[in-house]
Amino acid sequence: MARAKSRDEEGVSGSSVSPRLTMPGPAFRPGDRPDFSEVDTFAPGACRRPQVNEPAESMSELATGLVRVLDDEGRASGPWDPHLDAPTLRAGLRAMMLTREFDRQMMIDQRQSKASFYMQCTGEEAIACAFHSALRPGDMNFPTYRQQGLLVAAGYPLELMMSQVYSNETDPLRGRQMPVFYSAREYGFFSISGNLATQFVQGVGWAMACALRGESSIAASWIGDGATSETDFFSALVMASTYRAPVILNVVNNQWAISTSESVARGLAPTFAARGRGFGIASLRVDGNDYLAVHGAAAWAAERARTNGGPTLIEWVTYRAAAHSSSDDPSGYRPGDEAAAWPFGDPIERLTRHLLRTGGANEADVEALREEVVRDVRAAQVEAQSHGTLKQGPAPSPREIFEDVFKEMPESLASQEREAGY
Amino acid sequence: MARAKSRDEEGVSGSSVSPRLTMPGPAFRPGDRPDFSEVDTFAPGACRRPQVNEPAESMSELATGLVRVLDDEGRASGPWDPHLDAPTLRAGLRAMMLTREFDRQMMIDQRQSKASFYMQCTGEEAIACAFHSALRPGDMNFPTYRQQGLLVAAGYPLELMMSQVYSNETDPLRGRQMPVFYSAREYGFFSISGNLATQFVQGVGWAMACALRGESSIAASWIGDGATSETDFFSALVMASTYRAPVILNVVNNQWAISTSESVARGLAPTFAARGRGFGIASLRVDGNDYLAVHGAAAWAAERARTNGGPTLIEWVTYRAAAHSSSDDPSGYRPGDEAAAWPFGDPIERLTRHLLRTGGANEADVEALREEVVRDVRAAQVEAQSHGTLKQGPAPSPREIFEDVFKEMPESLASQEREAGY
Amino acid sequence: MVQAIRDAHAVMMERDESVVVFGEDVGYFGGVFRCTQGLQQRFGENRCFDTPITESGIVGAAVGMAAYGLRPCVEIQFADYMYPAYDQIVSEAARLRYRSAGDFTAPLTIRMPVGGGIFGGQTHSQSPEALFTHVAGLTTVMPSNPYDAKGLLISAIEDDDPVIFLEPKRLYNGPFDGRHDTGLMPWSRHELSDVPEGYYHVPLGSAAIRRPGSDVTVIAYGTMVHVALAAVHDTGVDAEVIDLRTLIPLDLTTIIDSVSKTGRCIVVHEATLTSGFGAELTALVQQHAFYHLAAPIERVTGYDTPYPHSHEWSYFPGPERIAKALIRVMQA
Amino acid sequence: MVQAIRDAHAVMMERDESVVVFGEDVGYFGGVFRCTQGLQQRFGENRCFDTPITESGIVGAAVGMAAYGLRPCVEIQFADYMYPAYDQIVSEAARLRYRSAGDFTAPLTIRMPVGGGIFGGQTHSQSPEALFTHVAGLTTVMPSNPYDAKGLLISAIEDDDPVIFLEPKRLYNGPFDGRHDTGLMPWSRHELSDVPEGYYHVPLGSAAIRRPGSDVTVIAYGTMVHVALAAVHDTGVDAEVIDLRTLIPLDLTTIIDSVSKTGRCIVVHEATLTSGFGAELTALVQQHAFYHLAAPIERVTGYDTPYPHSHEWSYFPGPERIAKALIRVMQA
Ligand SMILES: Cc1ncc(C[n+]2csc(CCOP(=O)(O)OP(=O)(O)O)c2C)c(N)n1
Ligand SMILES: Cc1ncc(C[n+]2csc(CCOP(=O)(O)OP(=O)(O)O)c2C)c(N)n1
Ligand SMILES: [Mg+2]
Ligand SMILES: [Mg+2]
Repeated sequence: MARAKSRDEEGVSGSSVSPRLTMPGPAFRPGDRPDFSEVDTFAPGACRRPQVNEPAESMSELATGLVRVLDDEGRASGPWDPHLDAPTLRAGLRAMMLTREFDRQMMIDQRQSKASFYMQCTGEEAIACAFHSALRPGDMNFPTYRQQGLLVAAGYPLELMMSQVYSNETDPLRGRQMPVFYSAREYGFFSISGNLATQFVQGVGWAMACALRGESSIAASWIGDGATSETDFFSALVMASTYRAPVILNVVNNQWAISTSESVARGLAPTFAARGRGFGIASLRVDGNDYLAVHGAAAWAAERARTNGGPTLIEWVTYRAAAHSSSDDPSGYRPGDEAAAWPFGDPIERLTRHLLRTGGANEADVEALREEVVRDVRAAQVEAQSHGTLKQGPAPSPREIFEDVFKEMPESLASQEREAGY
Repeated sequence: MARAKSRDEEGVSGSSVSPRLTMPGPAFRPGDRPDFSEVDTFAPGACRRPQVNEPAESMSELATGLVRVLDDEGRASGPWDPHLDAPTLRAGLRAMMLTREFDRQMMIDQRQSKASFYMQCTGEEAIACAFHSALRPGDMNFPTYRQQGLLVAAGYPLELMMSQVYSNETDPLRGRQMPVFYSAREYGFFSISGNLATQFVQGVGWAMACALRGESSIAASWIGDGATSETDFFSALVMASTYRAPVILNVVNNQWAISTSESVARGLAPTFAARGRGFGIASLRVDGNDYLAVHGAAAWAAERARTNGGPTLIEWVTYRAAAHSSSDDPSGYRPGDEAAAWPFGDPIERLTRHLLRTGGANEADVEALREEVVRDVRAAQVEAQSHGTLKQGPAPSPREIFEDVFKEMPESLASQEREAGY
Repeated sequence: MVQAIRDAHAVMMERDESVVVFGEDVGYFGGVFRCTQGLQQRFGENRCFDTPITESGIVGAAVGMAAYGLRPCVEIQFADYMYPAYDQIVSEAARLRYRSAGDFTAPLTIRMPVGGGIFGGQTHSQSPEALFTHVAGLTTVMPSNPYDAKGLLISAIEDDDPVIFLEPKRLYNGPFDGRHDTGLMPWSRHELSDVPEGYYHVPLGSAAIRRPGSDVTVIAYGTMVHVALAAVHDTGVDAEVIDLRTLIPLDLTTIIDSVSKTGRCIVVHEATLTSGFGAELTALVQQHAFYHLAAPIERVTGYDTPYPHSHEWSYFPGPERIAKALIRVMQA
Repeated sequence: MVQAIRDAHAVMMERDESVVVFGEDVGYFGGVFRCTQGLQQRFGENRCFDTPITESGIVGAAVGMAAYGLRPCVEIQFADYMYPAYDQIVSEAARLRYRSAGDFTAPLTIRMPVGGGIFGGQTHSQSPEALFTHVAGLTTVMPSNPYDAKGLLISAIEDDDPVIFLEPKRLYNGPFDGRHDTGLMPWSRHELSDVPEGYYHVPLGSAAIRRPGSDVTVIAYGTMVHVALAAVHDTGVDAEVIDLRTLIPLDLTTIIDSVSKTGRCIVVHEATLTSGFGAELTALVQQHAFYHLAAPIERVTGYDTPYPHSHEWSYFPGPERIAKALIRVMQA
């Protein structure tokens, strides 16, 4: 998305110079003034919405366009507008606000050593929250660490999320996983792995299982821009393409992979959605900061999958507004004001603007929501902390180290447990 | 290439049926009458030949077209005709005939237990032989087991190839490798691995090294249709795309991967060349049974790479006329007469027809060549067999087991060697 | 043994709708070693199918299917080609139950042919069992005969966690005692080739004593069981030969009982020596039977080199090498 | 130790034009652990650069570059993420010289942080050394201090074969004796933090005795060297503590000399027990020093489970567990 420095400067030269390598990088580094005026933002409403059963070949332009519904003033337009009613939109706004407040609070708690680690999704809330609202119970997400919005939108108890983050006594994962590596089968949320991309093909497998069983449930795999370079991204595309699996393949392009700009993973391709083209997979590029566009595109892809139309690859264009994680400090590799300069705005502000403009909510409603999410997070936090935080209060027993390696503990492990004496 | 059964029969259906998996397969199975009349053979001469420095986006139609020069009557036409002179063409014909005769003889020798294994490239000779003729000394191929034509065309001593196949005393690989897993650095032929696809990204690395060093040498990676599903195919595309490496990425689509049809690896994509589109890599689809088209396309891609135009992906369309290997019997999975029905003919016959038609050779010349290659192979065989075959005559010392694991043998290995007592 | 493996598949596909079988050349053709022949014809393309050549895709998809609730049983064409799937095996299948505290599990079976003896060179001969036994969460199995192959494969498919099922390819079509220059013997002349029809199982984690003896314990698995028996026969040493059958979980009791009795021990495998599973067996035996040991435990294994093509029989740890070790240990 | 690793890179990049350095976040940013900081600025983008997140691509390309004649030194961000590259390491880098009979070689260095102690859970804490030591053709190194880190990394880059260079991440910023609840100690207060400027090397394949002693031999490497020393100190046992530094090739002489003298041995590592490198060490010691051994060799290691996040310090084989083993072995 951001202009890839070296690419533009070198072009494809036909001169008789000997080859040299292109070294892609971000448009801006610390010290630069971020200026995204060259970025094509595409007009909201301009992209065609194909029938869900159209063949992928006929819509290849969507892989380099940008599906948008909301403009900067909060007006919705075009065929991708899902025409959600006001209560639904307010629920969506609430989910995004709750996600952001949750992140804010957990980040503070991490800084206070109540958790070992944390990862925010600031600026990317619309993607997970609106996507969730387009799914059905029984569908399964294979997320990365930055889709907490799926859980929040699904109504997963905040205090359980927090307990996981704190690794406390009520941590559903018994202290075994790093913070934010949730698992919640009943909420359509697959166990998160620390190894990038592995989940992407697992989601295809789950979708294949649905289809083999003749069910109309689907799967949704998730990956970041950087992780698309991992081989399991490709395995997923191959398997999905070969068997025409009912899966949505989501690429969240938030412009950064830790310190590395998305241009490094993207290479010579214009977009990540373009990757799908080589596999005959329907591919969309969508404004991920636009709640309505996300819902519209997700609903389209879900219906396509459910009606035997096969996989869809969606690139969600967004910006990672916060640090990569609590261990990261982006000031070493990007301008501090880059998030503010990002031309697609903030998803919460944009949906708020839309609601205010259309009368779906007034200022007071929004203010009430703001207070409500703070209250909810605070209440959950009190509840969760009563069960301990990383270094204080109740904690899962160290015997949990030995459980669940196998369904039944083998004698060799039982003897290690005895020796440990926990 | 061959019509994918299930795909065509199911289409992309928009009905409200619940998802089911597509199970791609070949158009024909044993018992079927192979009929390729539905295959689009494209008119020779019809494809545009872009400038070598054109951006990849502007030539995406070439990934689904088919570059051809020779028609069925041996007439050459169109912009891809490399206009090679008669001696060059005769040398090309000779290389192909020598490769086929070599294969024929080695296959017999394998059946007589002089070798443990063998793999022919029958029907695919034009690809390797013409490709070699478009390279320069210093370029490096990263081949699969089916590019023996590269070595033959390069003039690598036949008796050394045979010694490798026989694992005899003069086997350059000292009995360590299975037959046909040659290595010949001086001839631009990288050591063959048994693990599919690993070489594909190594070739990109070699090309990157050339460019980092400012040399105008290039690399050429090779892979089969089936092996494009392996993850290192993707790693290669990613690395080549990111750094715009001077590499030619060759996909030999011979319609089969052991018993599995190319449609299984290809999935929903129309061609393998289409894979390159998602990476911004120039992608061509070329008639691999057409010596002139192969040379023309290879020369184009090589020049593009040398002049900093970056990578090219080429799908060579051909047919694996023989069994997968000496261990395989294709009658269990495809009609016996499928090769004969294949609409692109035989590369040797096609170039012969061209030479006869254009006066580049007459019947007597061709007959003389035929005798010459038989003589050459026979002479090489006598020479090689004088150094032993798999189970008879001189052989590499079993001490070779312990050499070359490391540059210097560590004490632990030396003690194993001592214990072995060889 | 090929027939026994086919049988096990068929029995389980019949009993349990959730068993699906796939891999490279596994569907229409029935596998390059023919271990899945007939399954697609009998159970249909939805239960047994061909895949693209993508080991990571095969295992990755299988993990997703298994998490969903199916019981995939997949084939890797040769163990030498499992590396692209290794991440999915180690980081995913093996740890899914643990990391999700049982929210998701991975009941899948990954079959692969192992071992040399067919002039397969370095990429068709490997025995990578130690790369699995080091990974917490994996069960690792290697049968030595048709009866066990069927019974263990049924147990593997029924198991609720991932199982690595290693098939010594040299045993597919007959027992093999390491004497490569004598004719092939068919399984029909071997006592353990009598495979009952229908369902039965051999429990995971239990070893079998193939020859009781009192002087030295020989621990082996897969092909090497037969080779060890041949060496014992040649030397006339009264050795007790243990066929592990399952490497993890290990039947330590049978091993330690034996070594406590014999006071001597040899460990045999085809894989390379260093950090092979024999190292673990040696470490365990010396730990648990230290005061019974009259001689150092010897390992007879593949050398620390790739599997060399034409030198195959100079590389293979055949009966002569084992015999020498038996004699050394008895004289120590 | 971070500084020492940077230095080693810089020294070699200065001396040898063919040394190139790349990996994820390695270029502009200098690596998530900052081990390559400043190299891109100093040597330019052609010598030190960022890669896409593709471990197989990184190592695969490095193999091609190394075959060409460069000396790539690449970083895998965490050892836990090496699995996608495992095929390129095992099937390609390790076997290229062998299979081509020296026609092509793979002089590359693959660095990766290993070990726990930073609450990294199961995917930022692993110690997969045994997955390398089992592979013929690989040299495997793990330094325990800045002096060795620099000297060994220089040797690794100069080596003409592939070297796996494992960096205990818990030692990056200071020595660590396993007492996680006491404050961090900086390297500056440790004797082996004195790193000479410029070129020097520590030879591959030679161990160091960190504490001479006569009663029991403790074999360790990486972080566990410090933990072992702390345990020895706590118990007052007169142990000889060996820091292997290089696992393959192994300095067996130093080990056997020591055990022959002490008659007792403990092997310590952070990796899981079963089929860990400790098994190999145990097997070798019992083989070569059998008649000197007065007690079973004990292994003190990580449990056979994934590395559990918040239970890190209940999992880590700390000084108490080693101390108990020391006492057990002395009493045996
Ligand atoms: C296999 C693997 N390699 C490397 C890492 C280290 N790592 C964790 S997150 C990350 C960046 C991922 O970036 P992206 O995919 O864009 O996702 P984002 O963090 O932007 O959401 C890296 C390199 C890993 N977790 N797994
Ligand atoms: C990683 C890996 N998986 C599986 C195999 C087994 N195998 C060898 S050749 C082959 C088929 C390859 O087909 P294709 O790529 O089309 O090449 P072709 O044989 O047609 O030239 C397979 C599956 C292998 N060698 N390596
Ligand atoms: Mg990102
Ligand atoms: Mg093929």
